Formats: sequence, C-alpha cells, structure tokens
Amino acid sequence: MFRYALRRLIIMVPIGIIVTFIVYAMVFALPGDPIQALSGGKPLAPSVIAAKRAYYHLDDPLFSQYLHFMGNLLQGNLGQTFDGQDIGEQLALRWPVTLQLGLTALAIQTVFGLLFGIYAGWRRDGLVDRALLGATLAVLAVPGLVVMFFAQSVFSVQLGWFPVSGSADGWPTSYLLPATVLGVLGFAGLARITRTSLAEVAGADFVRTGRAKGLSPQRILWRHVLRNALLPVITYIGLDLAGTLGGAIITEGIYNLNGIGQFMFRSIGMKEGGVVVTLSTVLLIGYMVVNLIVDLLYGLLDPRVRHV
Amino acid sequence: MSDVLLQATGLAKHYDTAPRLRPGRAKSLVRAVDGVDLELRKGESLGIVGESGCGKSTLLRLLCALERPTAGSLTFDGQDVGRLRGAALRRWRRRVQVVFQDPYASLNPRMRVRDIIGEGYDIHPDAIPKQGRRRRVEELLELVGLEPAHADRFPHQFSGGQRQRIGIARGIALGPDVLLCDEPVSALDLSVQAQVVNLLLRLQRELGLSLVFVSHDLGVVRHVSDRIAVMYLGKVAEYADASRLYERPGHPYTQALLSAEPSLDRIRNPDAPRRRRIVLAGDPPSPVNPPSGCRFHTRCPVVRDVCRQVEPELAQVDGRLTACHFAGELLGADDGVVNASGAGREG
Amino acid sequence: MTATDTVEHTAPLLEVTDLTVEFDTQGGTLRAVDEVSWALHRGKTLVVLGESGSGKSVSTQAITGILDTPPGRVRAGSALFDGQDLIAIPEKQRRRIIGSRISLVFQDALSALNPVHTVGRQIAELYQVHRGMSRKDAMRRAADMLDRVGIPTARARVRDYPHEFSGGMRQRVMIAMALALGPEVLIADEPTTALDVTVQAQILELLEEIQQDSDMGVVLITHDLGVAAEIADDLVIMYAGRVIESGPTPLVLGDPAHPYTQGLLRSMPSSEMKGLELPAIPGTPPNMLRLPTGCPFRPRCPKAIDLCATERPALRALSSGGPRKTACHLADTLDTTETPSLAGGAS
Amino acid sequence: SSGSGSDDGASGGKKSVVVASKNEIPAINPAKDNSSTSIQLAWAMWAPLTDLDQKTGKLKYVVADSVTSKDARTWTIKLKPGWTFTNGEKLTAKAFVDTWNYTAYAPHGYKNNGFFSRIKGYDNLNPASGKPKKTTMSGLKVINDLTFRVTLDKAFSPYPTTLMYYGSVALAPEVLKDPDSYDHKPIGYGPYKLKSPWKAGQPVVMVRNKKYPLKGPEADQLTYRFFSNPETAYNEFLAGNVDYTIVPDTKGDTYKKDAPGKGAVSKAAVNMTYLVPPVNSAPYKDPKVRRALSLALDRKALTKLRAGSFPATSFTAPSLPGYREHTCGACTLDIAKAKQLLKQAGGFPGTLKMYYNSDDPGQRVFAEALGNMWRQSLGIKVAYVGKPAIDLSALFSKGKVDGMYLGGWGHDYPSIEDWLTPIVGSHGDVNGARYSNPALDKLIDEGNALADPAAAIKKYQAAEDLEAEQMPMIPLYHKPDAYLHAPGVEPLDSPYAGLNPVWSTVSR
Amino acid sequence: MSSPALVVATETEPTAEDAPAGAAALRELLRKPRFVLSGVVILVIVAMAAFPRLFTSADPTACNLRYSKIGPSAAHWFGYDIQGCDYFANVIYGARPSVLVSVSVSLVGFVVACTLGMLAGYFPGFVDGLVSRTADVLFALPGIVAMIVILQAFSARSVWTIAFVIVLLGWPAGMRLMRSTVLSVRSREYVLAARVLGATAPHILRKHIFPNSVAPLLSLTTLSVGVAVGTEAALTFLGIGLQPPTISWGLQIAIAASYRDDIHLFVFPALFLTLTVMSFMMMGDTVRDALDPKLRK
Ligand SMILES: Nc1ncnc2c1ncn2[C@@H]1O[C@H](COP(=O)(O)OP(=O)(O)OP(=O)(O)O)[C@@H](O)[C@H]1O
Ligand SMILES: Nc1ncnc2c1ncn2[C@@H]1O[C@H](COP(=O)(O)OP(=O)(O)OP(=O)(O)O)[C@@H](O)[C@H]1O
Ligand SMILES: [Mg+2]
Ligand SMILES: [Mg+2]
Repeated sequence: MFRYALRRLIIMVPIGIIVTFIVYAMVFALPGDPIQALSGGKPLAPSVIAAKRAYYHLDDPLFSQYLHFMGNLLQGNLGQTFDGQDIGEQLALRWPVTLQLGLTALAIQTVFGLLFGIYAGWRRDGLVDRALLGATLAVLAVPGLVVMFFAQSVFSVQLGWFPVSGSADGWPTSYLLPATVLGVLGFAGLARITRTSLAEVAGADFVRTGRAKGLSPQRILWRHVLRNALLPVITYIGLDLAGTLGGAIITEGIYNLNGIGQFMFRSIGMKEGGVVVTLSTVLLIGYMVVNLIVDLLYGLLDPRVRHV
Repeated sequence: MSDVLLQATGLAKHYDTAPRLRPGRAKSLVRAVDGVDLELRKGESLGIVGESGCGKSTLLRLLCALERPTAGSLTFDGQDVGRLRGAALRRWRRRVQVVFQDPYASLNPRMRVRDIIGEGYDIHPDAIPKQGRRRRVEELLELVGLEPAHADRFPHQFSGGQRQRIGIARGIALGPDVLLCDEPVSALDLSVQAQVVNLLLRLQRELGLSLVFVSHDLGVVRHVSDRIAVMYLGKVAEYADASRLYERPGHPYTQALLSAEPSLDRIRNPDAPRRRRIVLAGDPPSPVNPPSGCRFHTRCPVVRDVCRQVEPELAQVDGRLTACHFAGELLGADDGVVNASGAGREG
Repeated sequence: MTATDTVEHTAPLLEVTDLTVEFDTQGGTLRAVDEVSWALHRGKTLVVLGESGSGKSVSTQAITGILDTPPGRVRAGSALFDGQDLIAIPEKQRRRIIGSRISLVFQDALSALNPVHTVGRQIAELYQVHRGMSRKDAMRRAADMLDRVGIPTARARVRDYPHEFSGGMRQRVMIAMALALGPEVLIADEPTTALDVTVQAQILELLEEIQQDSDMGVVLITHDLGVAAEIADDLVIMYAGRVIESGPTPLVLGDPAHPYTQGLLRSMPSSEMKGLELPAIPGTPPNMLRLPTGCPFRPRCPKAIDLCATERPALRALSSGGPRKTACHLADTLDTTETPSLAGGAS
Repeated sequence: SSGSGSDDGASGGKKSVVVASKNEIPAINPAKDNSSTSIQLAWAMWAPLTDLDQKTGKLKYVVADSVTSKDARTWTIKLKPGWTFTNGEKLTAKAFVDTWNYTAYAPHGYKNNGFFSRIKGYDNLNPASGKPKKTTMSGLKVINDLTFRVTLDKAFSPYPTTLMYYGSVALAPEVLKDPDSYDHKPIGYGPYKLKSPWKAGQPVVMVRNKKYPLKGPEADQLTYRFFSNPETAYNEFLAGNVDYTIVPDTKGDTYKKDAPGKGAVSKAAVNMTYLVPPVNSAPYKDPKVRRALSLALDRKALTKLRAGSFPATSFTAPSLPGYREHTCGACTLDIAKAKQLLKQAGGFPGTLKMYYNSDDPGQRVFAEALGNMWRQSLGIKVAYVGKPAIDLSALFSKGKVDGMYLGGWGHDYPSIEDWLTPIVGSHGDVNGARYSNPALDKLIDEGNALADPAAAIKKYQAAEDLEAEQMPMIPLYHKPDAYLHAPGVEPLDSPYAGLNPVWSTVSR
Repeated sequence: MSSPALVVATETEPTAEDAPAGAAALRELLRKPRFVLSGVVILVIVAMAAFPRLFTSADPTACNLRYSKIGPSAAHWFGYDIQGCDYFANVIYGARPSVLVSVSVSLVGFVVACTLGMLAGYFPGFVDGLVSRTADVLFALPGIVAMIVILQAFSARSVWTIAFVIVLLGWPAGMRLMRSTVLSVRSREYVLAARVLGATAPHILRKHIFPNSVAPLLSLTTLSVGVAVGTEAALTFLGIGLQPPTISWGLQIAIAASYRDDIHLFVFPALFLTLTVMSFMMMGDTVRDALDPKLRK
C-alpha cells in the first residue's frame, strides 16, 4: 500500500509537467491580445504595447515562453500579472479566502448531503426522500446567482444577520452565508449518490444480522450499512473537495471575496498564462492528492479492495 | 501415468494480511496452503478432509487457477496451467469447474437462476445449440432436485440448500472433466444429499468425470471418494485409498478425526456409554506461525521429541502416504486407535 | 435422564404456535411455513430436521422478527417467550430480547457478517450495545469468545475481516456472536455444516457445557442425523413448510412413523453402501407454489392411499400414545418394524 | 450610518464617506495605471494643473498658476507656490518634467504614456522598434523652480484643457527613484492621503492631507471599497455600509423603489455608446446604408435596456462647450425613410454581423435587440458574433471586425476635439473601422491651430456636421453617472464634469 | 430420481419463450405509475423539441422591444421576454437545444464514464493508471480555458460540438464514481464463479460488474440532465456556446437571473427544466429499483 502511494506520488511529476505544458499551450491558443485588452477604454501607445510584449516574452515562440516560465517557477518566482501585480503575493492573499469558503461550504454540503442521502436511501419514498427530490429539483432549476443575491438581500440587507460581503470579519462570520448557500446549492449531487448507494446495501444480509443482534435501526444504519455504501460517497466528496480548491467564481464575485476563483476567472479573461498555469498546477496536485487519499480510503473502508 | 489429469506439485498459497495503515500490526503471512502434492486421475474421485481452516478451499482455488500460487505448479494433462493465457485459459476453464463453499455469495444476486446456470452456455456458445439451452437448464434444475419453475427466481428467494444445488447445477452444466466441489452437500437434507451424491457418482461413472470432493461429512466422503487426502494446516497429512484409510488410519490426526464422527449410537443403544472420542488437546495452531517440526505435534496424542524438530515427509507406509514419523508403528498396533500416553481425553 | 422422562410441568421457554409465513413472488403467494408449532424447554435441545427448503430457516427468522417484510409476511401464529409474544410485541421491545436473551446463528455465515468490519468488532459490538462495555473490554471479551469456539490465535485474528476467514471459521464467528451474551435461547441454523468433526465436537461440547451451566435452551437446525442423535432432546421434522413428525429423539429416530422420516434415514450413506446408489426418496421436493392436494408428501410416498390425495393429515399423537406426533393418515397402521430404523437397523 | 469603513473604529464623530468602486487596481499611481478607479483615487490624492469651474464651465487653474502660449504650440506652465508632497518635498516644475519623461519612456510600460504623444521628442522615447536612445523629451524644459515649458509637435489649442486630466500630475522625486516600491504607498499632494499603506485586497482608506493648500472636501475620512459585482455594492448600500454606489444596469427599474430618494443622476453625460460599422467594406461603404441602419433604430426603446440612459442625437457628449442637439439627422426612428434609403443604396445583400462582448450578458441582450430591429424593420438577415472582450478588442484595434461593433467613449478633457480625433480621425486611437476622411482631418487640424477656443469650436462643429453626413459612427445613447448616495452625503455635481464623490458635502 | 443421466440434450425444440431478458423487466416497469408518468412527460418534452410547431403557432422571433418584460396575460400566457418576444413560443422553441444537449451529454457521458470506470476498476495497474491519470489531467485543466480553446477550433458551433466538449471534460467524475463501486464488486465470489466458467473480461464486466455497480453512476447521470442545461448556458455566456437567436432554457434562466425582478422570465423555463429533470430522476430511480431483485415482487 505504501509502495502504491509512493508510486502515485512519483507519477505526479511527469503528469505535472504535461499538464503545465498543456495549460500553457491552451492559454497561448486563446484568442485575443492581453496587452491590448489591458488598456480598457484608453488605448495604449504602440510603443508601450511593444515594451510590455517584450517584457512578458509574448512574442517568443510557445516553447521558449514555456521554458522561461518554468525556469522562473522552479526558482520560486511566480512573476507578475500583465498589470503588474505580484502573482505570489496575490496567491498568498487569496488561498486562505478560497480555502475558508470552500471548506466551510464543503462541510455544510457534506453534512446536508449525507444526512439527506442516508435517510432517503434508508427509507425510500419516505418523507426525507421526497423532500430530497424536491430540494434537488429546486437547486437544479433556480440559478445560483438568484439564490445568492436573494440570500444576500434577505439575510444580510434586511435581517442583518450576516455581513453583506467581503471577508473583513474573518472566519466564520464572513463566510457563513456564502458557504451555506454554496453548500445548499451543491448538496443535491452528494445526497442523490448517497441515497442510491445506500439503497444498494440496505437489503444486504448483514442488516438482518444486525437486527438479530438486537441493534437499533439507527446503529445498523450508521455502523453497518453506511460504511458499506461509502465508496461512491467518499469518491464524490473527494471530487467536491478537489473542485473546492478551484474556488467558486460566482460566489466569490457576489460576496466580494478575493479568492482564487475570481483571480483564475479574471486571469483567463486576460490570458494570464502564468497565473492559470500556476493555479492549474496547484489544482492538479490538490486533485491528485485528494484522489490518492480517496483511493487509499477505499482499502480502509472496504478491506476487500486491495491495491496492487 | 497418462491417466493423471490434474497434478499439483509443491503448491503453496500465502496470504499477506499486511497492515492497512494501522500501526502495531506486524506484517503476517497466512500460510493457507503450504506445499501440497496431489494428483487426480481421470474418472477418479478424490476426497479432501481436514480441520476447518486448514486450506482446503484455498487448495481448490489453486487447482482451478483462480488464485496464482505463491509456489509450486499445476499441470493439466501434462500442460502447465500457470502458462495458459487468454483464450487457451478460458478453454481450459471449461474443463475444470467448481462448486463453491458459500452458495449465496457465489451467485450473482441480480441474475435469475436460469441465467446463472445457463451462463456457461453464453460463454461457450458451442457447448449446446441455442434452442436447447432453456430446456437444458430446466433439466439441470431437475437433476439437482429443483423445479423448472424455479428458473425465473433470484438467488435470495431460495433456502440455503436450494442455493447450494444451484451452484452444483452450474458446476455440471458445461460437462467438465474435473469438478471441484467445496462442501457441495453440507446444507442438504439426507434425501437430497443422496440424490446429489448419486448424480455425481453417475456422472463420474458414465462420463468419466473426475471429482475433487471436500467435505466434513466423513460418511459422504467415504461414499464418494476413491482416494482421500487428509489435510492439516496447509499440508497433506495422509493420502490413501478410501477404504484403507477408514479401516486403518495411519496418521494420528486422521485417527482423531475419524473418532470424532458423530454417530447414531445413542439412538441405537441408549444405555451404552458414549463412544470414545479422541479430543485433540490444546489449541489449533495458527497458519501464520506453523509449529516447527511436525505441524501436528502440538496436539498429537503420541508426540515424541523428534516430532518437535523434524518435519516428517509424506512416506509410503502400508500402501498409503503418511506424513508421520511413527506411521509404521501406529499401523502396526492392533487397534487403529492408539490410546497411549493418555493425551486423548474421553468425550 | 432421557427425554421421555421429561415431565413437562414447567411452562416452555419458547413456544411457537401455528406459525404461518408467506412470501409474495412472481408466481403468487408462497406459503413457506404452514402452521408450525413446537416448544422448547429450559436446558433442552430441540433439533429441527427436514427437507431442504421446507421452511426451517424462515420459521426461525419469523419468530425473531428479522424476516424481511416485504416480501415476507407472518400470516398467523405466535411465539411466546417469557410471557411475551415475540411476533406481536413492538419492535423496540423485541430488540431488548433478540440478541441478548435469544440469539441466532445464521445459515449463511459469510453474507451474514458485515464485510467491512473486523470479526472482533462485530462480536464486541454486542457487549458494547447490550452490556455497555468499553470498546477495549469488549474487544477482549470478543477475543475470548473466538478462543472458546476454537479459532487459533484468536487474539490476533479478531482484527481480521470475514473474507480472510475460512468457511468454518466464519461459522464459528457467528456462533461466538450468538453465545457472547449468554442467551437463554440459542437458535442455530445449521451452525456446524462447515466444521470438521473435531471442531464440531468441540462446539457441541461447548453448547452442552453452557446448557448445563445456564439452562440455555437450544433450537438447532441440522441435516446431520449424527449430530441430532447426539444432542437432541426433541426432534421436529419438517416437510414442505409443515411439521410432519415431532417428539423425543429416541422415539422419532429409533422408530420413525412418517414415511418421509423413514426415507430420510434410509438415505444415509454407510460403509456397506460404498459404490452403490444411495437410496434416495424418489421424486423431487414439491413446488411450494403448487403443493399437491392432501398430503404434500403423497407423490413421493411409497405407501400412499387414496385418502392421502384428498385430505391433509393433521399432526396428531399416535394411537399407541406417548409424546410423539405424526402427520400421516397411516401412522398407526404402518408396520414400523419393516421400515428402517436406527434401532438395530444398520450397524 | 456613519459610513463605517470596515476598519475604522476610531474615527468617532468624524465625518467619513465610503465609496463603492468597481475594479481593484494594481497600484495607486495615475501615471502607471489610468483605469477609471485609479483616476478616481487620484482625484483624492492629487490635484490637477487645471480644472473646469463647476459653475461656469470655464477653465480655471488649480496647481498651475497660468498656462500660456502665443502660437498654441509652445506652452509655458507656471505653478503656484506653496504646494508640497505629503512627504514634505516641494512640488516643483522639475517634478512634472521628470514624471512626464518617466511616463513617456516606453520601456517603463506606463499606461499613461500616450497622453504625452503631442510633445516634441516623444517619438525618441517611443521608437517604432527597438530600445529608445533618449530618456527625455526635447519638448520639455524646466525654466525655474516653478516654471517649465512644453513644446508640442503641432499647434494644439485645447492644450490647457487637457491638463485637467489627472494623468498629468507629478510623482514625488522620492517615488521616481523606484516607483514600483511605492505602488501601495503613493505620495501625492491632493486633499487626502493614505491613512496607512494600502494592502492589496483591502479597501483604500484616506484621511485629510493637512498640507493641502486649498480648501479641502468636507469628509475627514474617505474610503474606497472595491466590488467586482456592482449588485453586491448595491446591496451593501442598501445595508448602509457604503455611502456611494453606482446603479447597476439590472436595477434601473427598481432602484427608486429599493432606495427611495437616494438616487443622484448626474446632469452631465460625458460618454456615449455608439455603433461602429466596417466603413471600408460593402455594403457599409455606402453612407446611405449607414444612415438607413441608424434610422431603423428605436433608440427610445433601446434605452430601456440601459438604466438611466437617454438617446443620443449628436456626435459628442452633451456637457461639452459647443455641443448642439440634433446634429445627427439619422438618429431618430424613421423606418420609411430607412427603407427608402436602403432601396436607393441597392438593399442589404448578405448578412449583417453583429459583434458583441460575450463576457457581458447585458451586451448580448442589447446586440440582440439591435439585430431584431434591423431584421424586423428592414428585413436584413442578422447573425450574432459573441467574443470575449479580450478577443474582440484585439480584433477591433487591428481593424478586423467585419460587422457592427459596439463602441463607447468618454472624454479625457472637455473638448469636441476629443470626440473627433480618437474616434474618426484617420489615425484615431479607437478608430477600429479605419475610417479616413481627409476633409474631416483637415478641419480638426485647423481647429487645433486656433488659439481662440471659440474659433476652434467652430471648426470642430464643421467637422461634426461632416460626420453627420457620412455616419462613420452611429450614436446610440448617453449614460450619465448615476450614483446612489446615503442621506446626508451629497456628491459634487458639475454639469460639465459629472458626479464626484470625493468632494461630497456631508451633513450628518 | 427419475431424470436421465447427463447426456447433452440434442433435441432442438422451438422455444419461443427465449424472450430477451429485458422484456420482462420492461413489462414490469410499465406497471409502475411513476415510470409511466415520467415516461409520458419525457415524451411530451421530446415532442416539443422535435415539433415545436405542434405546441405554439406564435413566431418566437417576432419581437418588439417596447413590450419588453411585460408579464403574462391571456393572449400571451408567459408574457414577453426582454426583447419583447412572446415568451411561451420562446420557451417551447427553447426545448430543442436544451433537450439535445442534456440528453446527449447524459447518455454519452454515462457510456463513457461507465466504460472507462469499469475498465479502470477491473484492471488495476496499467489500465487503471492510464485512465485515472488521464482523468486527473482533464480535471486539473481549467475547464473554461479548455472549453474556449476546443470550441474555438470548431468553425460552426452546434449543439453537438457543445455536447462533445461537455462530455470530453466531464467524464472523469462519473468514471471515478463507477470505478469506486467496481473496485469492491470485482472481488465478489460470483465474479470468481464467472471466471471459473471461462468468462471473458467483457462478459464479466457486462453481466456481473455492471449491474452490481452502476447505481451511483446512474443517479449522477439523471442529475446531469439538469446540470448539462446549466453548463450549456454558461458556455453561451463565455461566448463559446450557442449563438443567438438560438435559445435554450438554460440561457433563458441565466438571462432572467440577471433581471431577477421580472419573475416570469425565470419561472417558466425553470418549470420546464424541472419537469424534465424530475422525470429523468424518477425514471432513474424506478429503473434502479427494478434492477434490484430484492425489491421485486
Ligand atoms: N425471499 C423469498 N422469496 C420467496 N421465497 C422464499 C424467499 N425466501 C425463502 N423462500 C422460500 O421459502 C421456502 C423455505 O425456505 P427456508 O430458507 O426456510 O428453507 P430451509 O428449510 O431453511 O432449507 P435449507 O435447509 O435448504 O436451508 C423455500 O422454498 C424458499 O424457496
Ligand atoms: N483472502 C484471504 N486473506 C487472508 N487469509 C485467508 C484468505 N483466504 C483464506 N485465508 C486463510 O487461509 C486459511 C485457510 O483457509 P481455507 O478457506 O482454505 O480453509 P478451509 O480448509 O476451506 O476451511 P473450512 O473448512 O473452514 O472452509 C485460513 O486460516 C484463512 O483464514
Ligand atoms: Mg473452505
Ligand atoms: Mg435454511
């Protein structure tokens, strides 16, 4: 198992190189001229454009641009955005915001998703199950934008329970409302998968053993059935967690949280290869580590799963 | 030796129950099967008996190449089974079928009995023409004492014995050369058991089927088997013709085993004292750390010093193979059961 | 003290009356258990014998309230334990009895164990839930229990998972689980089928020991007549969902009155039969969805008369008296001497 | 509320104003970054050389004491004494010259570089290719401590007006040694200064600059908070945490209900949204087609989609000196005439491509509305091409947009000239359609050379009339600044320059 | 025992009953009201996508900006949209792209995720490594960038290219879900039993692994019917989705989301979307239950 984990960690290096290159190439292939776009309404002097292009090596061929970027990256120099912000500084500023928001949301979403999913799967067609169906549909039909602004104007503006926006009040105050909304919007997937997965196990023979042992239905559910149904569930949570690292673009925008999602989004709009690649690399590592952990968890949760 | 169909040489299987990220649990190798030599002749039936957990099921899994042996080799008709790959392996599989010990777990819960039994025909379409399959499956059901109407049910709707019979029907469906049975009749009542045993024997007689028959029911094993291998802790302790073995067991473990067979004596003669049973002293040893020397020495009623150091080889004694230093001596004694040393308790 | 001497003044420990269980299937309603009654007394062992698929497992599941409903359904009947009807009382109340005062051993040990928990945990859970022990203490007790049922190096193996155990070892885990809390009633569904005779003897002895210490009543389902003969005080024989014969063991086995019981006894393999077809009861067990009219055994009965086809025989005491009951029109007239019986029969 | 800047607990009874602003900025340096936010911050932390009198609309001097020229080519700028940077350094003519040179030097990559392109010697600092050989412009000369001379390439009469643009302010000598390290702690000479160095991602908090020699604004503390989504700012306003915010497009219908009596719409509109047809390709080549397309638009209906906007009837911003209404004859809905013109021109073969910025949902909706009008009134086939802003702007500046393009402009200094040269001048900065009309260029040049502003305006108006004939751009609407402001806080409202929250009156 | 000895049956009776196994399951499904109900709704929606004219006679492109955002009335049930077009007609015509994208994305995505998930789960080692690491790479790619780059490569963007891109970048999630269940099912004893019969890997995957591990993926897929509609709308806003005047529910909902104060703009397409998704989800649930023999009667 440790050798398996080690192998998975080692293979991250070549994959990382491949991904950085692909991402770099893709950003390169994006249409548009970032320096031109920098100007906003006021056009830039051609000489300034030329100077900036030279500074950022934008006129070099793709490969040498990439090598240049990687060279700097390996020296720990993340470079600057086209409008002159220090990328490293920006990341340091934004990661905590995204992580606080994402993890809080994930926690809420997981709790909601599991509770709903577990009880819906355990008592199919019961009250919880029907409520879940309704909630899922609502979440799918109502756009996140609407929910978020609605929550903001009701809970923050009218009732004043939460700060309207920004992260000035720190965790948890500033993050509670956006995270809750994000969590509620995202819980349906987890809940539905938990539901089916649980339903698959609910009829197993060991449930009967549990009853024969005089265990309460709750104990049978939580101690016996759940663990058997957990493989797809933790897989999904892992996917969610990995997604969390990328930040929530819309949420961060609406709640004015300076997170990774907004940064990434803006950087893509500006063809900021450096930012996009750096973030993608972090995401890749995060994703692969999360997946590795999930894969290792398989073996712990279900001893019949063995890694070779 | 041309009639030897299946030959195992030094077959061993060790399971690595490595710690799962849990500290304080040393790496441990379970020596489930630890060097077994066997041969199965064509048309012969070989019984395997032995203590629970001694590696019988594991041995069967090795014999049908479901598990890769840790050591040793398996040949079928002179061909190295370990080398078979792809289509050749699949063709070979058709000739060696298994009836699993756990009837329920080995049936796909989402398949109807008809599809379970007929699956072999899907896999080997040349086994039987398509039109005849349905009938054939129903015939097989009847052969094992079930109703054709059962064909459309799912496994969970059957009783334990019925499931076991579904497994048997699947095992014989393809008309294999070798049938490996892991306790195929343990959950059957005597009458159905008799039917199934008769069926197997008739297949053996008429079609030359070779049987490997694992069972704890010594009566059934005796009835079915031509030869019997007695296993103890991953090894063969004694290997002999059935009648010879039952009449004069040569290994102390075999003796203990036979003496423990429950009987109807109490009914036959309610007033008679219960039969003497050799109850083995001490705990059964663990396959993780098998005892040194003779594996049986920790519980052997006739143990001597040499047993603790030297591991006895399977040796020819009195027309059988026995892995005991004192087999000759034991068989020399008049009474099969040695009462020496008082290690045998009365039961 | 033999079973016949038992004066049944005391109220039975567990009394099942007219239990009827049905299943909804594609083919219609299947009556798996039909008006089954029996009684178990303190310190006694009741063995349920019978044809495979005759409703033995289902009836025990029904009285302990663990039958899957739907598709199953308890149609009628009661199961009195300690003044409470197990079938009628609410689930919460039943939970206080099942598991601690009445415990069960399932037939299919692998499926019945939770694959993702160590066997130790599954046993320890009982101590934690019913006795409120700490996890550590419970684990220790679990290891003790495994040790008592003869699992080698139990202390280490409590940390293993069910799939790492052999068939017989799993069965012993189930037994350990059932005995863990010192129940008043143990219902064991073919608990020793996967055990070799030495271990089986050990387990049966363990049961006997406990029974002597604590007056535990045991309901044992088995197909092994030897086992039945050795430990049963009373026998219940089932066929097609019904009890067709019941009474003290020596009477039922020594002098079977029902043609099915007689056939069963005849089917037992013995050394003389070696190489011959075993005399199975002709025909197949009935289709439970379409039972024949009258006596369900009629189509296979060598002695059937016209009455058997029209009228279903009730379970009644023989005219010769005694505690034995039989469900056969001809029970009184049949000449029992010519039928095989264990008394003086084959030996 | 007391306009609680989030990190301002100590300001007690002081007057504090919080402004919600759109984009975050990379640095507080109006020369380096000339985004509208940067310029707004410069309003607070710097002071302009010249300005418009808010009552009369006439030019007045702020930092400059005078800006004079005889030939409209060589300008002498005299500074008032007594101005100092917040670090204590004196504001001198040299600071201006050094800053302007620094900014105009191409390799520095300062965004405001282009502002100095009229100055003689600019080309030496901005060669077509390669590294510039010089670091100073020959047209700049320090005369004495408080006087410097600017020589332009060509005569340009509105020059003093251009100096009200905050891109022409001076950076402190200390800053010029290493400007990058002062990105977050600028040194200015305006009415406010930073309370403490600004941290990226945080609001910009400013307090009064005691060294400011003039009468400062009323608020003791001024805070800018940045919001990427205007609706978030809107909600913050409703919650009372922000004193100023713009009215989001989507709230055009409802803001009066949400915040009754709190809206302020500028009397001045300094911007315009217009369509740019690809004038050099058929069928747009024909001015008749362009007029027809313009005539078919129901501008009144279109402004429904843009909260607070009103239809454009001319080619310049209404607040300008010399602005005339209805110079655009084709800017009122007249479908019959449109059809007739189109018929004369031979119809509209093929498909009209309507480009829009796909990053902005509002633009998509707007483009579709335009398309629907052409399709339904003129029977023209319309195809829509949505492209990300970065892509579209590059295409436009390269002259590669082969359909209708939505353009927008707001002037840097209040002169009709600033609506002509960049948009329709042959080498105009935003002349993406590459419209070129020598007659029009000539009129602009003539106007530029006239030192008398009134005379110059006449020339510019003649150019505008030419535009009305040719329709190189199709005016659509103006959108004045619309702010929501908290009760007790009134923005400065100049009919010539629009709303300015920096100079609010605070009466609470 | 009266049965004959084991001789291979050669008589070839015509057995008409060799009906496909699915037929029985289908018949059983048809008896469930939920299945029938959701089936009917799906049929109606599909009909709407195929023949919008059957449902409305109004021209969805007849617009007058002066009627912009007017609410429902007797003549215009759903009112007018922002452009002043009849909203009912627009919602009806919006069905086609929505249904095409969502159904094709879900179906193809299901097949791809299912196949790759089964391969990865069943063949640990190289195949798993290849599939899983490819998934890692795809997952780590910033989706927007990848979509823009890929979609720019298509000269004509249609529903199909959009569906293609969503599937291309979306399968890793489903794949991992499938893989997780396959990993635990592959070691079950009935799989061993099939191997003993000489079954090929495809046979085992199809007959044993698939039915016993598909449920979680199935529920993810029914959910993705709704998610795909949203993704398509998001693409449109990135300028790489469907071009106007093509309309879709996702787009309508997304546009309406910015004009939140005119509820009717948002309610009607959302209603249709909800109906569709609900039908697929209910259908998915009933199919899952039908596949579970323990729940069968
Ligand atoms: N879920 C079910 N649905 C339908 N029929 C069932 C179901 N479970 C059991 N049965 C039927 O009920 C009858 C009784 O089953 P039961 O398990 O009690 O038999 P048994 O006596 O324990 O047999 P065995 O000795 O083989 O275990 C059988 O005919 C079986 O087919
Ligand atoms: N997958 C496994 N992992 C670890 N240990 C195993 C595994 N399978 C079997 N064993 C161990 O190998 C030994 C032999 O098991 P096996 O199943 O072959 O016994 P058996 O002879 O069939 O016993 P029984 O008669 O009880 O079925 C046992 O100790 C068992 O615990
Ligand atoms: Mg076994
Ligand atoms: Mg049973």
